[in-house]
Amino acid sequence: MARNKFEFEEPYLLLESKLEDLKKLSEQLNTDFSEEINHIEKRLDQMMEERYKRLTPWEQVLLARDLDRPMTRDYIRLLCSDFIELHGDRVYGDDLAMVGGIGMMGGRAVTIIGHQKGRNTKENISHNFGMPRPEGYRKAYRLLKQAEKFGRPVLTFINTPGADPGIGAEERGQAWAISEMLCGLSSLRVPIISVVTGEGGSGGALALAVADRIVMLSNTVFSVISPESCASILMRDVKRADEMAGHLKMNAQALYEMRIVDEVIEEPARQYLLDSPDFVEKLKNTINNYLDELGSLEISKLLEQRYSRFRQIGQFLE
Amino acid sequence: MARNKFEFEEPYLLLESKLEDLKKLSEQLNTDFSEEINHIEKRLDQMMEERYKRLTPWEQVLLARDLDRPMTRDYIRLLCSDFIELHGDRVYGDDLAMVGGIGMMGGRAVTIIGHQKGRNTKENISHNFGMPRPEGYRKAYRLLKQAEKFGRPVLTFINTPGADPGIGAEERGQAWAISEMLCGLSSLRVPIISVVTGEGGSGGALALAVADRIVMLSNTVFSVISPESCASILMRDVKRADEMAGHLKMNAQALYEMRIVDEVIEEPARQYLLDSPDFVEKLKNTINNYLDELGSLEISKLLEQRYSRFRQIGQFLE
Amino acid sequence: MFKKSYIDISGAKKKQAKFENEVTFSCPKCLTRITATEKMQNNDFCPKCSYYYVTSAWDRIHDVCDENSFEEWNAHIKSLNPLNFPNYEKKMIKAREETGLTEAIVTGRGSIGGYDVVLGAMDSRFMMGSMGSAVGEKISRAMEKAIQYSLPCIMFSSSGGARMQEGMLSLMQMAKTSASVGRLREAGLLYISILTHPTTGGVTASFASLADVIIAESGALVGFTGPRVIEQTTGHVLPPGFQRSEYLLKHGMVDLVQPRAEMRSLLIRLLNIHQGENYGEK
Amino acid sequence: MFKKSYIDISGAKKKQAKFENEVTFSCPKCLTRITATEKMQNNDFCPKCSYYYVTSAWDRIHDVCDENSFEEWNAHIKSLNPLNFPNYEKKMIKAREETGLTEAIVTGRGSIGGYDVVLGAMDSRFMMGSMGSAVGEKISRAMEKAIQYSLPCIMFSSSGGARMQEGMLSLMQMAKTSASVGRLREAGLLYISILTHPTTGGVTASFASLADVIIAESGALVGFTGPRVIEQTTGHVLPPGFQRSEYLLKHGMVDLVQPRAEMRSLLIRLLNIHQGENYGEK
Ligand SMILES: [Zn+2]
Ligand SMILES: [Zn+2]
Repeated sequence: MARNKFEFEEPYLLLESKLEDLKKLSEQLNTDFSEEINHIEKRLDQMMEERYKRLTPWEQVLLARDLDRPMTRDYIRLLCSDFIELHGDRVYGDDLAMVGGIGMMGGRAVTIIGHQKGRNTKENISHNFGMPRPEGYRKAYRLLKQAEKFGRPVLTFINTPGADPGIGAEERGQAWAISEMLCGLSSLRVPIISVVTGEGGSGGALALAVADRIVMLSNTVFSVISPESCASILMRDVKRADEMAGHLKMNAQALYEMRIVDEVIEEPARQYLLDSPDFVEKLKNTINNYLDELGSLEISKLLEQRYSRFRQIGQFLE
Repeated sequence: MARNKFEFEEPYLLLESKLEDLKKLSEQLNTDFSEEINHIEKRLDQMMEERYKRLTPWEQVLLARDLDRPMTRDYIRLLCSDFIELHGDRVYGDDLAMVGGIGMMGGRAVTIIGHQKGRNTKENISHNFGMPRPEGYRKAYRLLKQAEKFGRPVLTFINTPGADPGIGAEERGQAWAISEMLCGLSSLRVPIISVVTGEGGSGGALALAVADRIVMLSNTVFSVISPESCASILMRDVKRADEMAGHLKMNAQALYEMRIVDEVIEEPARQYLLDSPDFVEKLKNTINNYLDELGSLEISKLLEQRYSRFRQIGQFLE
Repeated sequence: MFKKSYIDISGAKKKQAKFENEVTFSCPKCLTRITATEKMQNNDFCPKCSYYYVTSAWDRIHDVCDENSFEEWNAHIKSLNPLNFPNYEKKMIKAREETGLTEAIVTGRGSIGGYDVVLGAMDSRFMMGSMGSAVGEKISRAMEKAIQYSLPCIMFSSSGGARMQEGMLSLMQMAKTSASVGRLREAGLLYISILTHPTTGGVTASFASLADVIIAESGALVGFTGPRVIEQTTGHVLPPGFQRSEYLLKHGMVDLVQPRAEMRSLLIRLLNIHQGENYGEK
Repeated sequence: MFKKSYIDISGAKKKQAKFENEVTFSCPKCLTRITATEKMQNNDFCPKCSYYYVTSAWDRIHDVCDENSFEEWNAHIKSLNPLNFPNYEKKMIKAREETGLTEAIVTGRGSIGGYDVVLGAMDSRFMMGSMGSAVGEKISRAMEKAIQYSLPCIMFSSSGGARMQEGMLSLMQMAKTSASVGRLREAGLLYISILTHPTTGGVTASFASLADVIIAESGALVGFTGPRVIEQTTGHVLPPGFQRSEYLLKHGMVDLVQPRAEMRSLLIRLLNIHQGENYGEK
């Protein structure tokens, strides 16, 4: 599955289509330009790969939001030999923007929680575009406490524009549900690993990111505010979002340099991620290595390290 | 405040009104029957007191349901020098059929939770006739966990027809909210004393009665089902409720004999309870003595005793 | 966490094979005939008129347990008539004769896909599966045994609620069984509750809704107040599907809705995931 | 649990006396004149047009603390511009000049009715009370001090959310302060949060909603998403009173709604009830 829809790809795609024309014409004329065409095609691939290495922060925002990226359920299918999705907050509802459950991952029982977007409009409506409501966080909290009870490590997959900004979500205490997640994760007595798999939108994403290790895929972002909102508040001009995407230092590499995240996993260019054996292996190894490492720690040590991890974030003058 | 509305009181009240007529007539005739009238009045009072001692189970149901009885907030005012009502379940709402908060009771900090009915139709609608919805139990649960955190003993006051039987209550997990109360109270690490102050209606009442000591006032009831529902299910005749009230052994004395409750506090007849100094003193002493006694136990011992208290209830053939 | 003898992930298949001798049933309400397989696949509801063929406690136990693995406990415990409630004894004798059971629940120990478990199954044919002293006692004893042997506990519910003929003794079984779940929780053991048609009142509001994993059988009616009482009290017409499993799932009250035919394989998978501790307290 | 010097239940009266010299204010929006007493009694809203006279951090501290009892901590902590975000320094300098504060929160130790407490008060005049690295650091330090001295902790919130100019460093202050509340909880200390007008975003969704007792000041707007964003995103007209204190109370999110004038006396009563342990673990 190639992604063929980003503006920066257009000149390359245009060239690609011209080459197609050329192929067809050469067939009609019964001549053979295949050697030349192959050569150009190779060069084109190379150029696009290179272009993917020079993505602007804004282009990375667009890639992070791509609905063709693998979502939480795709990662679950990839990682788990068996998985049982569990539902409900026991209080109000079952939020499909947040999925979670328990499964076996290479002989290891794990609890997995993550945001879930849809791939088309109908799916997106039922998943509320990956924007959890309070019941989503409360379901997640319930599953976390169970992971703790049974000593299961927790994986979270983050990909959300943010928490749902609706009236009902406010009525039912969106802020309260998120803060309990932040506090609950900070003292949860099992290892927690978070992977940002797309868009890490503000508090709604952070609620799954209070972890012992945070991993980002190379074309994902994590931000205090969407660049559009930032531009509209500070510049009163939503069109300057691309500019803000740079200022906010929200892409994976910038956050790795700021030591907010522990690792960036390189994404293959122009390929459905889970079709790339290299990517899949790297992801699996990263998760398993971290789980091995964290699992060997005493719980008190683990909690101490998790506390100081977040405690030390911030730059100020004393 | 005298209670003047029960059917069994009618012959006495009729006699009382005749005496009033007699007094007026004697005044008009300028004669003095006061000695005779006083004598009859005394005898009448005596007879009514005696009648109150021979109440049928059904009459006790009616007395237990009387809206002129003191409610939870009245007991709080009586017992606490300072009290702060706390609100909300942090999830969905604030249920006025269940009130709760923290206060000072003779130098002792306590958490108090109880059902609250209204005294008139308007009040009763806002208090939902004392029938809690799930948010009421969830507020109570939250306050209980705080009592545990701060080592405050818990008092509960029970007076409810039962949990709310509405669609919304089902939607939001009435059964789930009640069962968490039952389980939560059974392992709460502070002393718990329950006082049945009126109607103890089924699961909705039991949710506040998993306690170390259960006290009932003499004209209160506690039952697995209302006598009306019982009659309508078993006899297909709601009018046989009075008969069922006897069969169900739901009044205070019967439950004391069955060792379901620890103590029955005698109510003065025909008097607003809190106007009776004897009653007030007895209630205060009972609560304080139990708190002293339970407070001196180690927590593990307290929990062990609470568990066996409920564990041993039941009669069966082995 | 608990003993694992062998794993049989293909557990469900065993049960399907069992139904190849195709007994057929005739619906007592609409006379539609169905095979045993069809009946099970439709979770014991008549596909035409939704009549419910009651599933007995032993059916449920045989559905999920490995063959000949179940050992019953406390079969001898019987209710008394402590309040001298009129007609109670008569009803109990009738229920015993009709069901061959001594009480509305069967409890014991068995294995499911090789995993040892403590298991209880209620039987709604016995006085509507109501919970009196005997039922409560058997549940609490089963949970205490689970703690003693460090085994997971599985309860199939099916009940009209507390048994009114035992008055407050019945109501208090809610507190008793809930306190026993509290002990299961403290012991860190897995507890799975399976809500089957119908489960209401005191059972839903006590041990049945306190589990780690709550499964509702497809189509089951589960709630606190029964639908007829709600209609009578509130005067409202109940929405379609009200209090049915799928409705409970939507409202966040159960983890999963599962057809009866696949219950065994789901339990095996759950037991498999919970079989070991990866990161217990150190 | 914590040191009690003396009890002054009549605490609120002290403050009322203070306003007898009757300064008057003129509403910048509708020009209505009110006295200082009236202004406080109306929780700093203009009684005519609902304009909000901002209450400074120091006003709040003086409102509730015993005279001369407050000792500021970490007054020197200042934000940097770690992302080199355009115009951030300029805005901070302006905020410092206008408010005389170094940051959007003042923290320290004081006494309230004789009860020693750790206290923090945000100031919405300083860059809308937004939480960046410095604000988060001061909150976490204050909570850690509360643990060190076994004191109750009280936080007045007033904030537009995380400070976007510090990017993810700001967002992470939500996690940092929430983790510090986790430590307060473990230590078993009393934590009271007072939500004042306006509190939204990252502050509501972290330390401010995690308290044992949550008080909303009368009339305050408190929520996660701000009302304008909700209207723009959903296209719905917001119901009257939406996200105001009384609405929060009705929806179960706060324990109490309290007018500013009575905050001190309420805090004294709360501290009094929490002063001792009756039945601690034995
Ligand atoms: Zn049929
Ligand atoms: Zn004005």
